Amino acid sequence: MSVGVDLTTYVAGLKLKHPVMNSSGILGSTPEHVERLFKYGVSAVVSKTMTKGFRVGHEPPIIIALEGEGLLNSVGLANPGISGIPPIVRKAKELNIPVIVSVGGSEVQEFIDVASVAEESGADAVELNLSCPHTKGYGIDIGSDPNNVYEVVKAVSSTIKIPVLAKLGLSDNVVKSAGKALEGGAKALTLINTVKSVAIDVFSCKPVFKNVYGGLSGTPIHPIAVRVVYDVYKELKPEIVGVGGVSDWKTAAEMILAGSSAVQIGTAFILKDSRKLVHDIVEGLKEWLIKLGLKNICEAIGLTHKA
Amino acid sequence: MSVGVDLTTYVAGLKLKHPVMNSSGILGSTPEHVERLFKYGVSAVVSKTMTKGFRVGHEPPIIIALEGEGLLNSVGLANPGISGIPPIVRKAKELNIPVIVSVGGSEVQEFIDVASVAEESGADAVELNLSCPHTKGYGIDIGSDPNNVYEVVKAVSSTIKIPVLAKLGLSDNVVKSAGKALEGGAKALTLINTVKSVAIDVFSCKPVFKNVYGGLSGTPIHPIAVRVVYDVYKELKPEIVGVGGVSDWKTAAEMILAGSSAVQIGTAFILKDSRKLVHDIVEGLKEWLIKLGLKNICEAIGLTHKA
Amino acid sequence: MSKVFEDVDVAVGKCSHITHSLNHRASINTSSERFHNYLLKPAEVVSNKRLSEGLWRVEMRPISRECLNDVKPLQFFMVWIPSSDEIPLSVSDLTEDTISFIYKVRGLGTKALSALRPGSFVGLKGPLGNGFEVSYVRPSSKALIVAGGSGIAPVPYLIKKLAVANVQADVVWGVKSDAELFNLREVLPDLDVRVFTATEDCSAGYCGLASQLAVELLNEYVYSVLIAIGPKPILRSLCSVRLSGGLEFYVALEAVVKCGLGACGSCVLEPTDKLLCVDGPVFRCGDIKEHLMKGGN
Amino acid sequence: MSKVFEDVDVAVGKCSHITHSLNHRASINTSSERFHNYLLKPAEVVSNKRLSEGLWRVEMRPISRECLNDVKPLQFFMVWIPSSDEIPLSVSDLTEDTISFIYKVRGLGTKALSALRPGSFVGLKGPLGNGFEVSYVRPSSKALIVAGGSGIAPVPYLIKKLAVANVQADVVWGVKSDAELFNLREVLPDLDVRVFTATEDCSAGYCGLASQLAVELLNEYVYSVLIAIGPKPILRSLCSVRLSGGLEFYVALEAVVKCGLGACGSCVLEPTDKLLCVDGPVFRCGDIKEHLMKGGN
Ligand SMILES: Cc1cc2nc3c(=O)[nH]c(=O)nc-3n(C[C@H](O)[C@H](O)[C@H](O)COP(=O)(O)OP(=O)(O)OC[C@H]3O[C@@H](n4cnc5c(N)ncnc54)[C@H](O)[C@@H]3O)c2cc1C
Ligand SMILES: Cc1cc2nc3c(=O)[nH]c(=O)nc-3n(C[C@H](O)[C@H](O)[C@H](O)COP(=O)(O)OP(=O)(O)OC[C@H]3O[C@@H](n4cnc5c(N)ncnc54)[C@H](O)[C@@H]3O)c2cc1C
Ligand SMILES: Cc1cc2nc3c(=O)[nH]c(=O)nc-3n(C[C@H](O)[C@H](O)[C@H](O)COP(=O)(O)O)c2cc1C
Ligand SMILES: Cc1cc2nc3c(=O)[nH]c(=O)nc-3n(C[C@H](O)[C@H](O)[C@H](O)COP(=O)(O)O)c2cc1C
Ligand code: FES
Ligand code: FES
Repeated sequence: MSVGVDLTTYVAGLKLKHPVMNSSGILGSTPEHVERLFKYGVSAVVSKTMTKGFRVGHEPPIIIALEGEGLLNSVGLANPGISGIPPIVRKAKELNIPVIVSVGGSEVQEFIDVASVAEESGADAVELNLSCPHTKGYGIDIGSDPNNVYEVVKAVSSTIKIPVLAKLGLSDNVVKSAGKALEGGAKALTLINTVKSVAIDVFSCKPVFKNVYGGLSGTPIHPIAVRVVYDVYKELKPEIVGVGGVSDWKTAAEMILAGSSAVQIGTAFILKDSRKLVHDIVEGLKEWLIKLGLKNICEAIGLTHKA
Repeated sequence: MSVGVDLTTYVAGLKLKHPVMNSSGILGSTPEHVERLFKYGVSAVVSKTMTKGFRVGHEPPIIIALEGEGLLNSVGLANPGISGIPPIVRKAKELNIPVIVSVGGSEVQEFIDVASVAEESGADAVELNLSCPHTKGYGIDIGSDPNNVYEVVKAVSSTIKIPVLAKLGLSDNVVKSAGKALEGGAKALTLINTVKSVAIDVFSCKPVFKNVYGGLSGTPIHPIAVRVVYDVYKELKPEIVGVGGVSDWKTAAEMILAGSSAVQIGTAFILKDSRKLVHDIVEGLKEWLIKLGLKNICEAIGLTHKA
Repeated sequence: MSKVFEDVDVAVGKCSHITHSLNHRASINTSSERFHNYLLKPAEVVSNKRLSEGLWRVEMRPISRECLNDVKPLQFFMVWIPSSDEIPLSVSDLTEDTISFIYKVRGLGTKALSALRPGSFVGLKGPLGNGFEVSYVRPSSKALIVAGGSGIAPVPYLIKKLAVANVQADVVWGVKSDAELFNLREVLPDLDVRVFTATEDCSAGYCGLASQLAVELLNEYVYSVLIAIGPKPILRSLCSVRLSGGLEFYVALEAVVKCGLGACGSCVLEPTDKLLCVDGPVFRCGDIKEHLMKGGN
Repeated sequence: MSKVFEDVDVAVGKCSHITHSLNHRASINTSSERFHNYLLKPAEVVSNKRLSEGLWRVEMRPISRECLNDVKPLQFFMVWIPSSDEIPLSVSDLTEDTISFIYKVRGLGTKALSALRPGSFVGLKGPLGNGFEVSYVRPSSKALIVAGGSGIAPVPYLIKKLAVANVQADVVWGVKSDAELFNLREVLPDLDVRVFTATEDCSAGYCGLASQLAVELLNEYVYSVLIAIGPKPILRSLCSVRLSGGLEFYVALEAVVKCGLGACGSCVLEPTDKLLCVDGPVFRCGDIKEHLMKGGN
């Protein structure tokens, strides 16, 4: 039935056989994780955000589910550090799947150092995490200031040759930050990260996370993420990877119509059957394109702005 | 069982027999609406946001439900204008229930004019809507700039004598805006409004709202709202009315622990059985206080910060 | 006039189990069911045809069939016509996988709807409101349905459901002029139903108002229930009819429905605090008398 | 050693229906069920007592009973101790409205747990992981359970569930020294079960390792299934036992579980890509051999 429909898409110069990747932070810290993500059927593997040194992250609880099909996480950027990058990239190469290394840092030099290791290891691209909402100094603090965004993206883009994606979160200035990221040399934008939130247990009267803050993800943030993608695409027409509450072909299609060239999935891999999810989305997108009378997914990217 | 537990709470000098009000925009435009809200069991009635002139609002669709127990609305501040205020206040007086008139405007003078009518009509307080996310020039555009917030609140507070509440929405500067509102004379803060979002229909490829943007409310925004209440309380310890995804006693309790002296409910009145909701929350809160060994709700306000 | 209403009230009092059931109907079973009804569900237009002057019929196939379960007669959907409007329309008919609406072209929304070709997509929010619970009508009895103008829209599905409950229906359909009429059997091929038409300009059928013809039928035949759908004046005058015996009077009202969810208050039935979109559109006469007695359309 | 595993694989091949069922078990029925398991559910501590040197038992009453439905033996909960930690603990027993855990005080989390008084509140996330499906064990057969140290924690509930399925259990419980032992009948008053204890320091019961004692029993009696719970070395050596006949070997592993939801990857069972928290903690020996063969604890 879906013969002749082409889901091939392009992001930051990478050719992807379909638009569905994992989002950073869902596994992605070890070669075994990469293998598992590969089995989930993603078109590219995105690593956990890597910082220069090993980070143990926050103490558990690190993730809780919330009513409304959401997750709240306060993982605290636990990651193996740069020494973890080469084994991941090697495994991806072995599996013949594009790999994007997510890069974190608390200052410009750290971003450069980690991104350089990614490049040396053979990563296909890096995604700069400028938007983690629950790790002080490592995320949204940077991303909500357009000038910081420019500085980091510019510094990394001028140091490495592989494509740079900038991952931004919800902020008043997100469209401005997006513009600055592109100006700084980002080939594509990943939108959005989790949204800063708090959960309190009403019996112990304590915040659930020791660190108090968590990042909200999944279905609850989907309409917010679509809004950010819509606004950034409308203003700047860049290549966008849409993230936030993608959990089926419909939510993926919505992201694509709003302006995404590809999508990433985090929460749905946890709350749904991760082994079927990508397959179901890919098949659903094919049938959808047929229903719309389109031959390939590229025609659907940003279509809402054109109609 | 719940004998001896006291739910009386105080907001901006108003004494409320329990902490549950409706939020602005759920009915509240006519005396009949007030009567209905009264039957829902709220401790105070909050009017629909009133502007100086009558506003027809956006064309339908104006509200849709979204996966994750949320609503998206783009009502566009439809309201009868200032002539609608006296009948509402009169009806509330007749029913012997405190009434807070929500005041909207696109410039300082409009806020002053509407608030003055509310005062003259006998309203118990006004709530300045500085945070509507889907009506250009009427909301979040004002509220995300702390200086604008100060200007509007100050102007209204110096003109009228009844207490002024400032309703703020999610923005990078919400804590700063909160501080400015208090500085400007607000007696309490209402936090938060809906969150700017977009929904796209994947078959017609069109945004669901003609106006594109809608405000997300209900369960999806609850952890975000709790975060804002938590942050503002932590920084400023003001009186707060917590709004956003309150749908049962637990979500109400979470708001209270985070720092709310009262809560407002919008979406849950629509998605749940509106005639039972307040009663169930009030009873649930009583049992909860007993379980915690507290005698009155005031002891629970902001408790998470104290423990 | 209030006396008449009181009589109706008394008649109602006799069937207190029905009154109770009605109140019960007012609350949708579960909030998750309600929630599902409130989602915007895509549907594809299958056909869209003119039936008579001003009246059209559109048939749609929802992408997912779920929203077609448990639809009661006189419930409605908010029909979203992308880029133009969202309007309330009563369910006119249901099949396994399609839903039909009969509508009168009035303004922008209905005009845009009439312009949709097969293959177009719309969005459906519903079923909304309280429908008419046919199971509360005494089996083997007869129902009189009185429709004014486009009030005919929900009648086919209502008759169908009454027939399933073993209640036979007579229909009075009143219009201004015969150009508005179409053959009800076109949309109702299989049903055994008597249709009495009335035109105000005497161009066809009974010469006069639907309500007048209805009163004549009420005097002639025995009905257990009367259901009137249409402009407020028709409903008002029928609710004032004074009859002995156990006849139950129901009316299906219209109002400005903007959200359909009980939020915006546009559909409030002044001077009551009832909301048409969640408490209606069907009411027992006695429950809505203050509203009917208040003039206007 | 790999030869041994292959033999086990062959034995498994004979029961391909079981293999299939096992795989099937790996997917939780519906995503909404999964979702509910992942919510943090408040519970009140009912009692919290020391059983022996280092081992404690805590009983909790969840505010809502729902999370106690359909808990399988060897499933676990993430137990949140407010302001201190969240740790994985296997279900030790269930009543109508309470859940118990047996735990060894090791570090901060378990220390904080042991300090909780009745009336304190905790949060429970679960049931998580795949449990042991007792219905797949041949009724009227016998099971051998081998527990090392705090591996005894899930044994009471496992025995209880096996008994319901008409499977009788023998338990081998190995500890370093008799101070760790407590009388299993304290927590299992009603069950007919034989408990064989082994101490490494020969201070009580069998003198030696639990795995050695288990092998002796396997030679002496006929069992249809062996379930080993405890430190990796015990599991590794039991999985290497070579036996003829249809004996099924299961092991319940431990790993660092930080999220319990398959997100963080901390519990990956290297060098495989299996995650203990969603694919385990119970596995058939043959399915996890690469991990067991890799050294370490
Ligand atoms: C619960 C409910 C069920 C309904 N079911 C049906 C149905 O099955 N078939 C059908 O044809 N109509 C039905 N209606 C009426 C229908 O919703 C309106 O005709 C429609 O909304 C008009 O939309 P529009 O954009 O075309 O007209 P607008 O541009 O909104 O209005 C155009 C003109 O029509 C007038 N108008 C608007 N609504 C009505 C009305 N309800 N009655 C009389 N005049 C009106 C306006 O005052 C205006 O003059 C129903 C209404 C309700 C509340
Ligand atoms: C699925 C699963 C089920 C479990 N069920 C039980 C149970 O029912 N009863 C029980 O007592 N324990 C059980 N455990 C182990 C238990 O989770 C740990 O003992 C606990 O997390 C330790 O937390 P802590 O904060 O006290 O110690 P930490 O401060 O985390 O660690 C203290 C010391 O103990 C060591 N340690 C930590 N975890 C383990 C472990 N699993 N085994 C051996 N040493 C460890 C650490 O390396 C460290 O040296 C289970 C583990 C898993 C994965
Ligand atoms: C458990 C978890 C860990 C995450 N870790 C990271 C991370 O390391 N780096 C990052 O850029 N985003 C991280 N995120 C955010 C996701 O990549 C994604 O932006 C967000 O979850 C929204 O997508 P979703 O709704 O599909 O989950 C994490 C999200 C979750 C749920
Ligand atoms: C249909 C609708 C209309 C609203 N109209 C207004 C309004 O006029 N003024 C205002 O301040 N907030 C308005 N709001 C926002 C609510 O008052 C409230 O801040 C928000 O919905 C979050 O609360 P909830 O999750 O309980 O709905 C509206 C919300 C909804 C859903
Ligand atoms: S149409 Fe909005 S309340 Fe009825
Ligand atoms: S504990 Fe996080 S994936 Fe298993």
